[in-house]
Amino acid sequence: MIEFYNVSLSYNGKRILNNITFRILKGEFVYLIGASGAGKSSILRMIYFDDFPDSGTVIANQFSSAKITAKEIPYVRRSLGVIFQDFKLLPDRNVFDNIAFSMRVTGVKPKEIRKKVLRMIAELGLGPKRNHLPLELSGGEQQKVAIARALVNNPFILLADEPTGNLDPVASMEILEILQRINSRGTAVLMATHNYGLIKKYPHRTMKLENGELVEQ
Amino acid sequence: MIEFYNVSLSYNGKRILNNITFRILKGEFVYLIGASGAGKSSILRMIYFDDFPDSGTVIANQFSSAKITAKEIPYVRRSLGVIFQDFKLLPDRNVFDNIAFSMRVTGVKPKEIRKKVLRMIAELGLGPKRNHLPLELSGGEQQKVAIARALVNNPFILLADEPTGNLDPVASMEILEILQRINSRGTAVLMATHNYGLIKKYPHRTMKLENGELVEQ
Amino acid sequence: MSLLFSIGEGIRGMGKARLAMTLSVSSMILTLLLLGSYLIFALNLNQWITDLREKVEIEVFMEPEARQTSIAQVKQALEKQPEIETVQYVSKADAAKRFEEEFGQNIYDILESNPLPPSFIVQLKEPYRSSKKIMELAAGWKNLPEVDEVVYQKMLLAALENYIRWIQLGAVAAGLFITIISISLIYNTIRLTVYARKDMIYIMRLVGATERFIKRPFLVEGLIQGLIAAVFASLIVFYGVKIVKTFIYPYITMDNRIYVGMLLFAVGIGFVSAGLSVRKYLRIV
Amino acid sequence: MSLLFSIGEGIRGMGKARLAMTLSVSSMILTLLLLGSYLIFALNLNQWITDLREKVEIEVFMEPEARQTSIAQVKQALEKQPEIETVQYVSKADAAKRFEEEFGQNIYDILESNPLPPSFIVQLKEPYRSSKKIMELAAGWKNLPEVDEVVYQKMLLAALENYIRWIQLGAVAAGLFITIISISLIYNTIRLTVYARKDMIYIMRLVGATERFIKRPFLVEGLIQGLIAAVFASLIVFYGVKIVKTFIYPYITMDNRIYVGMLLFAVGIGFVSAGLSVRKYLRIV
Ligand SMILES: Nc1ncnc2c1ncn2[C@@H]1O[C@H](COP(=O)(O)OP(=O)(O)OP(=O)(O)O)[C@@H](O)[C@H]1O
Ligand SMILES: Nc1ncnc2c1ncn2[C@@H]1O[C@H](COP(=O)(O)OP(=O)(O)OP(=O)(O)O)[C@@H](O)[C@H]1O
Ligand SMILES: [Mg+2]
Ligand SMILES: [Mg+2]
Repeated sequence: MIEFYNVSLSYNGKRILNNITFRILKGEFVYLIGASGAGKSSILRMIYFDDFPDSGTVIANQFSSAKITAKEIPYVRRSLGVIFQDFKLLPDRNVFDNIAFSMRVTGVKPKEIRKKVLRMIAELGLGPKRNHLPLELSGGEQQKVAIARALVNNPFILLADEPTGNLDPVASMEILEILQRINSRGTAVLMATHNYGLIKKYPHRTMKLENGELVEQ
Repeated sequence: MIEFYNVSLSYNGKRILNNITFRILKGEFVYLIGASGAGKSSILRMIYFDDFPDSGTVIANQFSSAKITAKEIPYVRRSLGVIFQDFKLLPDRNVFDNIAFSMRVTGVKPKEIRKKVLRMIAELGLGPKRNHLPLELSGGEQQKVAIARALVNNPFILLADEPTGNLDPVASMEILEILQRINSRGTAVLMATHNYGLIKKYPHRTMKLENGELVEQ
Repeated sequence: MSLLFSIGEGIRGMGKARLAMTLSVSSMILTLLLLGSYLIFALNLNQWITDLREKVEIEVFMEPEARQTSIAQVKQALEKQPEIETVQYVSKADAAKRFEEEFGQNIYDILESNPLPPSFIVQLKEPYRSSKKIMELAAGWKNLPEVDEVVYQKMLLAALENYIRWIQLGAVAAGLFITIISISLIYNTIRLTVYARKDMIYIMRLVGATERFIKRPFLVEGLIQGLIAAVFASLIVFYGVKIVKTFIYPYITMDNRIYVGMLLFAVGIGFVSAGLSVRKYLRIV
Repeated sequence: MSLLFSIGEGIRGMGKARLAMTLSVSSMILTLLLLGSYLIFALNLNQWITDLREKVEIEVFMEPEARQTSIAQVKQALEKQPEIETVQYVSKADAAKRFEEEFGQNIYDILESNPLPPSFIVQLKEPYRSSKKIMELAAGWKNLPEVDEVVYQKMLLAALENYIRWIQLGAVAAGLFITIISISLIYNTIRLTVYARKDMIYIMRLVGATERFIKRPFLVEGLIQGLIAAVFASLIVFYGVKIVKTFIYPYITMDNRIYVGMLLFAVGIGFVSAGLSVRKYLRIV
């Protein structure tokens, strides 16, 4: 599913990731931890090809960072579900349309979209907020919309970047339950998080970034 | 310092806060907890007069929501330090300038600004990121900048909205230590958070929002 | 269906960015008004020039004592000529009248007989009103019986032709200039409205939208902006022309193709500008 | 010091929003070019009209056999008149030449003596070249000794005055129109550049910036944009005029006040537009 071979990454000449190699298999659930600025989001960014390694290769869903073309990138991204750390909601669309957008992109029939989006909204308890714009949502509600958008397409792989940072413990556990469930249906999950409590409660393989190196725990 | 008298707030006819009354004294440290969408951020917003109650009165730093004029608002805001849940950094300014901005606004001398901002940057470990734009920072780093900006003016009151949502446990504890320290120097702190672990570790008066009502715990 | 969706998205996008759209469409209207006014000006200038050239006349002077048969013969010859629009005969008596107008003296006060020759005033059809053609014709007419001289306002005509050439050159230059300015202004404006939404374009890309999917609503938007602007500009021009015609200058000429031109121009530039503007934000790292 | 800071902030703001600034300044340049071209056109039109009116002449015809003393007397009288620019004497011989040019006949071929009168061709100074003034003067000159008639191109003059009035009216209308369009276009453009930064303005307000503090850098920015645009537009106009003068139309008139005008216009509109545009985002809930 996802493979990193000797991946290094620098910004402005400062090396963030140093020769990182790992592999996430179909259906795996993996935590990615590490201090602020360790490079967790950077690893995720390379998986959805918004960033490219300085050296080494990233392979996501059969596509290699060395060979992928600009035309192919949108199609890889559709097969991934990404929960962005800063949500990245479209500010001019309401909750329904934000979630629906990632399905519309793939050309799903409107009826099908409606059905699935409404189910997702219900599952995350966003029902009363259906027509709110992102600005009219609380932080946690925005985060839930971001989660819903990532999940609605039934992705092969879910990349979750700090998905519970704005959620209360109860909501966080609910989200983890959802992630567990979709994982059990075969979706691989890579989740960057600072919430060690959750890791303890839902233990899975955990990778830790430290000084640009990856340590399995 | 801060007083809420029978404050009610609705959005689109839906009541979020229902007759809330409380008071935060000089030098107090208060946690504000509650589920996602309970109204924590809304309470803070009314304190910095970005929102006004439908009924009841909010008093912050002697200014009352009933009487404050548009001209006075900037001056109240300067006496508060606000850590926004979504950071609200200026996207076109680097770390230094973002932190300095809230001092420049008050007309402090450039030399003084430089000294204090650099001290703040060092204290939060943002030294190497001094010249980064917000987009070139990790989530946690952005959060630290938001914290630094709120603290640099030595505010009378600090309003912290989920200030550790993007920080690892170690960094979170460091931030709490900083908040404790400035609190002990007389700054009142009102912190909205979901991190019950922190509350346990640094216990203080805790207010919980539930169904629009405030419950002291 | 996907196209319908793009149209829907385009319209929704305009609704969401209402202020930007209002500014952009109103700038387009202003630009179109500029262009439309220029076109009307050019049209009327052309009309004026045509009217002016109508005043170019050739005088064919007969011998002072030419016989009536010769005069009739010359008249017939002139009228047969396909280049000629009108022929007007000026008798000796008419000439005497002209003399009095010109020199303030009745010729019969000075002389007992009228020495002035009869003549024909000839006006050519539009395409033949050039110095070159006139010179050619004049040479032929000189050989007609008892024709003494063929006179025309050589200087005036030359001056006119000279001026007209300058004026037309100036008008074409102004037209080009205004067109280029219009295109650039509309492009800049639309580009700014797209620029204000560059973050949204980035988010769409991150969620897996293809270039085409992102681009299309913007193209639709550019097209609709052009359409709206053209309609408003046409209405303003229409009533503007009406007002000018009624209260100021009743001879104003208008051509409906100007409306069509504005529409095609606006829609075309709107579409192309939107396309070019979005492209800049679609380039994947 | 705070002002210096604002200037610094204005410049930095422009640096950060480089694309928006480039688009905005280039739209301003285009608009200024439009305005500048119009001003140059108006200036030259005015020059042409002045030149044309210079061609208005009055002919004072003497009696055909007027005495030399009368002629000298009339000449003196005319030359004394303060309204007169030049007086040119046309003798009987000159008149004969004109006759031949006009009617294609040598007058001595027809008659043994020359019946044509001597005359004066009078040109008035610029401010007196109106039908009204001419009529007034003509009435007086008629009473001079042995003056037969005072003739001038009544029709031409009337036509000219009529046309000139229309042309001037048209030019003023066009000027107003272009000015309004220019102002609106620049306002719209600057408003769009501010619109793109409305979130930043909101953040600044949240952090405790006063209206003035937020507004000032935008004002500085508007001012600088106007300045840069005016400089570029002036350079283009300067070289444009030079090229036209060299290669196309050597008589082109230019006035340095046009540069000053463009500068003041651009800086003024830039400043005011920026101020108005920011204000919309400063309104506190
Ligand atoms: N565009 C950029 N230019 C320069 N430096 C960058 C850029 N993007 C990220 N960085 C730096 O790379 C490092 C890794 O960032 P990343 O976002 O991957 O961290 P992270 O592990 O996700 O941290 P957090 O837990 O705070 O989100 C950070 O120090 C950040 O400052
Ligand atoms: N502008 C608005 N228009 C409509 N509803 C709004 C608006 N702003 C906030 N709300 C609603 O008000 C409620 C309270 O929001 P608030 O941001 O105060 O919650 P919160 O307690 O901070 O939640 P979180 O922990 O998720 O940040 C939410 O349900 C939100 O959807
Ligand atoms: Mg991160
Ligand atoms: Mg909140």
